Amino acid sequence: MDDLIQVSGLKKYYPITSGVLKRVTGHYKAVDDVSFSIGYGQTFGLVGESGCGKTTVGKSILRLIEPTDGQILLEGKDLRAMNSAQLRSARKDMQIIFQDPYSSLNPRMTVMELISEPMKLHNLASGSELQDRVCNLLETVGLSRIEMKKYPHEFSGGQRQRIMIARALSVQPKIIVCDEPVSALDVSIQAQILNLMKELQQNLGIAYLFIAHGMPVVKHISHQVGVMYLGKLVEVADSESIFSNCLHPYTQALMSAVPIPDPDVKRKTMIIKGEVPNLAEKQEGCLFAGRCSRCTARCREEAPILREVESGHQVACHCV
Amino acid sequence: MKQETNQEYLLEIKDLTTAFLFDGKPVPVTVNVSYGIKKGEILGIVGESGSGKSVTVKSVLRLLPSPPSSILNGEIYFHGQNLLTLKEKEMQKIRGNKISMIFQEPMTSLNPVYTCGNQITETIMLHQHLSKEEALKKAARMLDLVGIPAPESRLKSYPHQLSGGMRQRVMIAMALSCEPELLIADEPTTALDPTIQAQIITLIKELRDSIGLSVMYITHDLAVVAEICDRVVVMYAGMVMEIAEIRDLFHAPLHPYTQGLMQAMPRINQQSEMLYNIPGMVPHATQMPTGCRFQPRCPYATEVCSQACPELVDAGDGHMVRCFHYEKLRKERVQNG
Amino acid sequence: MKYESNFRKTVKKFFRRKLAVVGLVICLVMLFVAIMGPSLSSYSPSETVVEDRYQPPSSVHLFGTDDLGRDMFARILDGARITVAVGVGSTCIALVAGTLLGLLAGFFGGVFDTVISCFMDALWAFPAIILALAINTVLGPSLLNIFIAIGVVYIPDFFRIVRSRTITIRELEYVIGARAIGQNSISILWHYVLPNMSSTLIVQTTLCCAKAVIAEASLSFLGLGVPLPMASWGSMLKSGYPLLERAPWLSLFPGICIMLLVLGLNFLGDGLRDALDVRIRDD
Amino acid sequence: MAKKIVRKVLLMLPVLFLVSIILFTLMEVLPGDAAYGLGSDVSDEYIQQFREEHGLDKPAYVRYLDWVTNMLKGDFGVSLISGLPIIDRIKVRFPVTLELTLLSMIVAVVIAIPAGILSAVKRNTLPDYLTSVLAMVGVTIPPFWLGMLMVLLFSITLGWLPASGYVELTESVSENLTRMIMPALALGTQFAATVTRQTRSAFLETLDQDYIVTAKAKGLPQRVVIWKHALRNALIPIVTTIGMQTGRLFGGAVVIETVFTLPGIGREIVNSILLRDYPVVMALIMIVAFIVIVINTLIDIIHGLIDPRISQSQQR
Repeated sequence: MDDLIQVSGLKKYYPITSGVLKRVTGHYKAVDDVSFSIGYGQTFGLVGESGCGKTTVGKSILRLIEPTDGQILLEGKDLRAMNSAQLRSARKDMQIIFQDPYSSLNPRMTVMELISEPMKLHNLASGSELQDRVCNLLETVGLSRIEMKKYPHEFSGGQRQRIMIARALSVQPKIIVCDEPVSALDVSIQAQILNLMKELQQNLGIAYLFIAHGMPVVKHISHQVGVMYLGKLVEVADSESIFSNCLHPYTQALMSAVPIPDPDVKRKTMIIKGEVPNLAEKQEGCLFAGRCSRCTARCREEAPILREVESGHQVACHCV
Repeated sequence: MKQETNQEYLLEIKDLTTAFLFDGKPVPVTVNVSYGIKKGEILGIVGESGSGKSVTVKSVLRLLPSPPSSILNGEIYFHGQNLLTLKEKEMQKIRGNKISMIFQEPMTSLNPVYTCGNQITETIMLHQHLSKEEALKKAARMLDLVGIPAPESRLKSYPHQLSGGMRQRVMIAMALSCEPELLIADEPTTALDPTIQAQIITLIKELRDSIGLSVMYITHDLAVVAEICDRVVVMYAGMVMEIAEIRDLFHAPLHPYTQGLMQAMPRINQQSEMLYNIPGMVPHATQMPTGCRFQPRCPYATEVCSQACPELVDAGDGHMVRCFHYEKLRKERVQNG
Repeated sequence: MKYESNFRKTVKKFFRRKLAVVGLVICLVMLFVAIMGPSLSSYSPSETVVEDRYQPPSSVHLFGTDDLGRDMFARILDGARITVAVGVGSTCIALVAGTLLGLLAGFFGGVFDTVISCFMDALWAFPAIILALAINTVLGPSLLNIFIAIGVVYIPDFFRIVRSRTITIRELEYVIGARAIGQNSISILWHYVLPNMSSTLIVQTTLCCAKAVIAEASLSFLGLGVPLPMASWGSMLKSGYPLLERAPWLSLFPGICIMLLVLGLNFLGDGLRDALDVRIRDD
Repeated sequence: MAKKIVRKVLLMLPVLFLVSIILFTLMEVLPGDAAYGLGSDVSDEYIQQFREEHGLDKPAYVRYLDWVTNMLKGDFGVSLISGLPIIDRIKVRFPVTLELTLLSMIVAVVIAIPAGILSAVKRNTLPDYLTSVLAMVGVTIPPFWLGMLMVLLFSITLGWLPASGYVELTESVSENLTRMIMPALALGTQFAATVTRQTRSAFLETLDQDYIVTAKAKGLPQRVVIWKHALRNALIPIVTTIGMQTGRLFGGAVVIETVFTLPGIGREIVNSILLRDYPVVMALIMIVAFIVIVINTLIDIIHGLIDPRISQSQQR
């Protein structure tokens, strides 16, 4: 019972239809058998390229997308078994912030309304107490209480992301799912938000599921990192060893693609050859096999499963 | 301040001030921007949103719609010709032929209703007066050059049938099809995944080496700059803040903004608890601070910074910087080793 | 709804457009006339003066007199009431029904959406006037039935716009975020989806009003509009048309009034479209 | 592509079914049936006989099924008033309406699309203002009133054109056209104005797209940028508008045919409603709705031809 969230065998399939009558002819496996867990006050980083299913994982955990299969335990309680009333109260413990700060806040609500809404909904505060709490939250995320009457469009991207964080914090969640929270921000603003998130974690003990496509950012903020490729987790390790000792060929390619801000370091970029397989078709073997330099006959026939190769380091590859 | 154009440069921008309409009034978004690019060089233009980096290069090809934009001041010399005074007809002979451009969004930059082949051959037939068959052959060669497998069949593809990386390659093939002297790349990899970004960067470097192309590479990512560029122009709030050779910039940045940007980046090869952060945010074009434009966010700012705007000066070896206190930064660095 | 902070910006933008202001003025004048009616004239719209038949426009009878010697100006003032009422009333019906169905279909999707959408496609397939004719015949002649007949015709217009906007907004992150904090669907529809399409609705309502005015005029012109003795501008055109050669003013003035009202509504709609366009205004 | 077309055509069926249901229900709830329209001076036996003869005594669903199956066989029933087969009347009336709508459509499209493009390309210049004002007037003027004004000017005042009547095309082309030109213009003006406005805004939107900047950056002359790169993309929303407006055209035809006393389908519908000749009303409205649905389906198919993204199977 030491984990806050335990995800096992999470699947999300979308039916593929074809023909005049739109018969279901197959499934698009957006997320296929993903398992991981997040401890209290920990950050689990989820990296992968666009279309790898990382956002679907994030939303499925909150049941914002209904998973096809799998188990999601929040402090031992099965979220998928909950009815809508139970789920509503469970949502107090889980919040989400999004990538695009421009579309993630209702443009017709003031900052006060935005931040107080979750608290009102869960009957956490009312009247002047509500007002005080909103002020405190604004201060916590580095905004002043004068901003309370303003609307989202009067703020810059970074400030909006702060409002979003304050809104998420208002119900004192145990975990926040962060879906690319800094990808749309400028470098200098990105650093401010990352620092804020780290501070909040230290002070409040919140856990994060941090979803991003940029390796450096994920590595900076996460304790543990999971790498996704085409709906599957291919490698999970703590953030230090994923950088210094990554084992999966895809992770290695991903790492080598990260530009290093030092003109004297000449990295060797591993260029991934070959086409991304079409997930709409039935796939045999390892999904990365067609693009992998170390591919063997076994890789083409048998899909590797995620297994522990070192303490706390899991890889899904036959060659490791 | 008018002088002879610098012979060293293939293209030179001088004192370019471009304005946009805000509430009906023209407000400058770039102020007295001056820099040049040498033959065979990859010049990086770095800055955050609102720095005016993209506006400047679009002014070079005169691609900004007017209104709302207008060029208030400045010259852009290409082979001794001022592009800003050319007739539209003459400008058309330069665009896509001598200078070409690729854009940030490969998804929307290709016309969805025509095949890639159609769009590439169109340029070739226009500028090189080749027949349809010859143009198709050349287009296939170009696709091959940018690393697209099975080029003949790809020519018949529509843009929506290609992935983002492929589309950007098609854009590059199209841009290079008339052997231009200069390629302007406006955030060409920002919308792409890291592994695709690495491929495109490698491709551009190879092209520079193999066909001696000059590239103006616009990006907000200093790490990408370190990968690909020979020289860098750092812009902030519509002004050039620093111009330096790549090593000088990374080892000895002289502008507090450049220094801040470098420290604010999370690095994959370093572990740090907290990142340095530049306080505040980029000012809007209509609300520029007095004096130095970076002064409200600058840790080195003094009285003088809010009173006057510093000039872009040579701090030695062609390292240009726009700051009153660059000597102080240099000294600090020497002290810290 | 919460416009307060955007309000001034929008108003400023609106008033910067001359045509929009012209449209607003026309609409306000028409509304005023419709409310005040014949009391603005010294003549009665129904008083027949046999010796004053077929008087051309003059200082005595501003818009002339008709075949029964009634003052056309007074009649037009009287007709404004009917025309404006039909325009507003039927638009309200279309607005409420179309929006409600569109919201539900777009938000919940599924079988409900398929059925309603198909039904709306079917309604859409009837040319407007013909459908209104048919409904009006079924319901029988009365003012309320004209509201309904024309209102039903324009339900698909609202339905389509609201449904597609709802589908767009439904996928926006702030709506997903609202579900993440535990908001229920009704609350999301009311507080998140509806307010964010209000500008679209306002514009569409204005333009629909213009269409309804023309539809009413057409129906009345065919003799299937408002029942006698009520007279809208459309039915005045009907009675004026056979006398086109003898007394063209009987056909001119009601027509000009209809066109003016429709023009005003269109100017207003276009002005609002520009002023409210969130995409342009935001950042 | 073929599959998509088949699918589109099949999708017409449920809509057609619903149209027939709506229509039948509307006629069903009408106060009194056709026998009611015979007047009060006929005997009860006659009414009874009349009802049996026309199957009015059968339950509603049986009559619905009869109606639909007969229609599928091409039998639209007989008029209650004249006792003649409706199909004969359709054969006479339909060409008139078809000529009227086609004529106004052609006039409109030929003028509207170039005008819209001109307006967009020369934005904020005199030609743009002129086009925009004309288009606005065209949108706001009630078509039947425009017809009346034309009659007043060209027939009554100038005496150039006949105000009413119809001469068949096969009889005399010139006579036919002199009688059709005013109705076609009156009907087509609103259509043309709407298409002009849509063309203008679609073009402005297209000219804002990234690929237009790309085309300019390639050094293409303005002419190629507009006629090659912008036109085909802008056509997509324009075609939609044309499709939607066609439905309105048929509605407008009802009124215009009354103004110019043309013996078309529209006037026939109005007359039949007034005479409570419901089989005729139902048959005619069904045909008009069918045409509108077919046109909308055609528009969908044309979309696929213009836009390769629609016609080819989606790839992820």
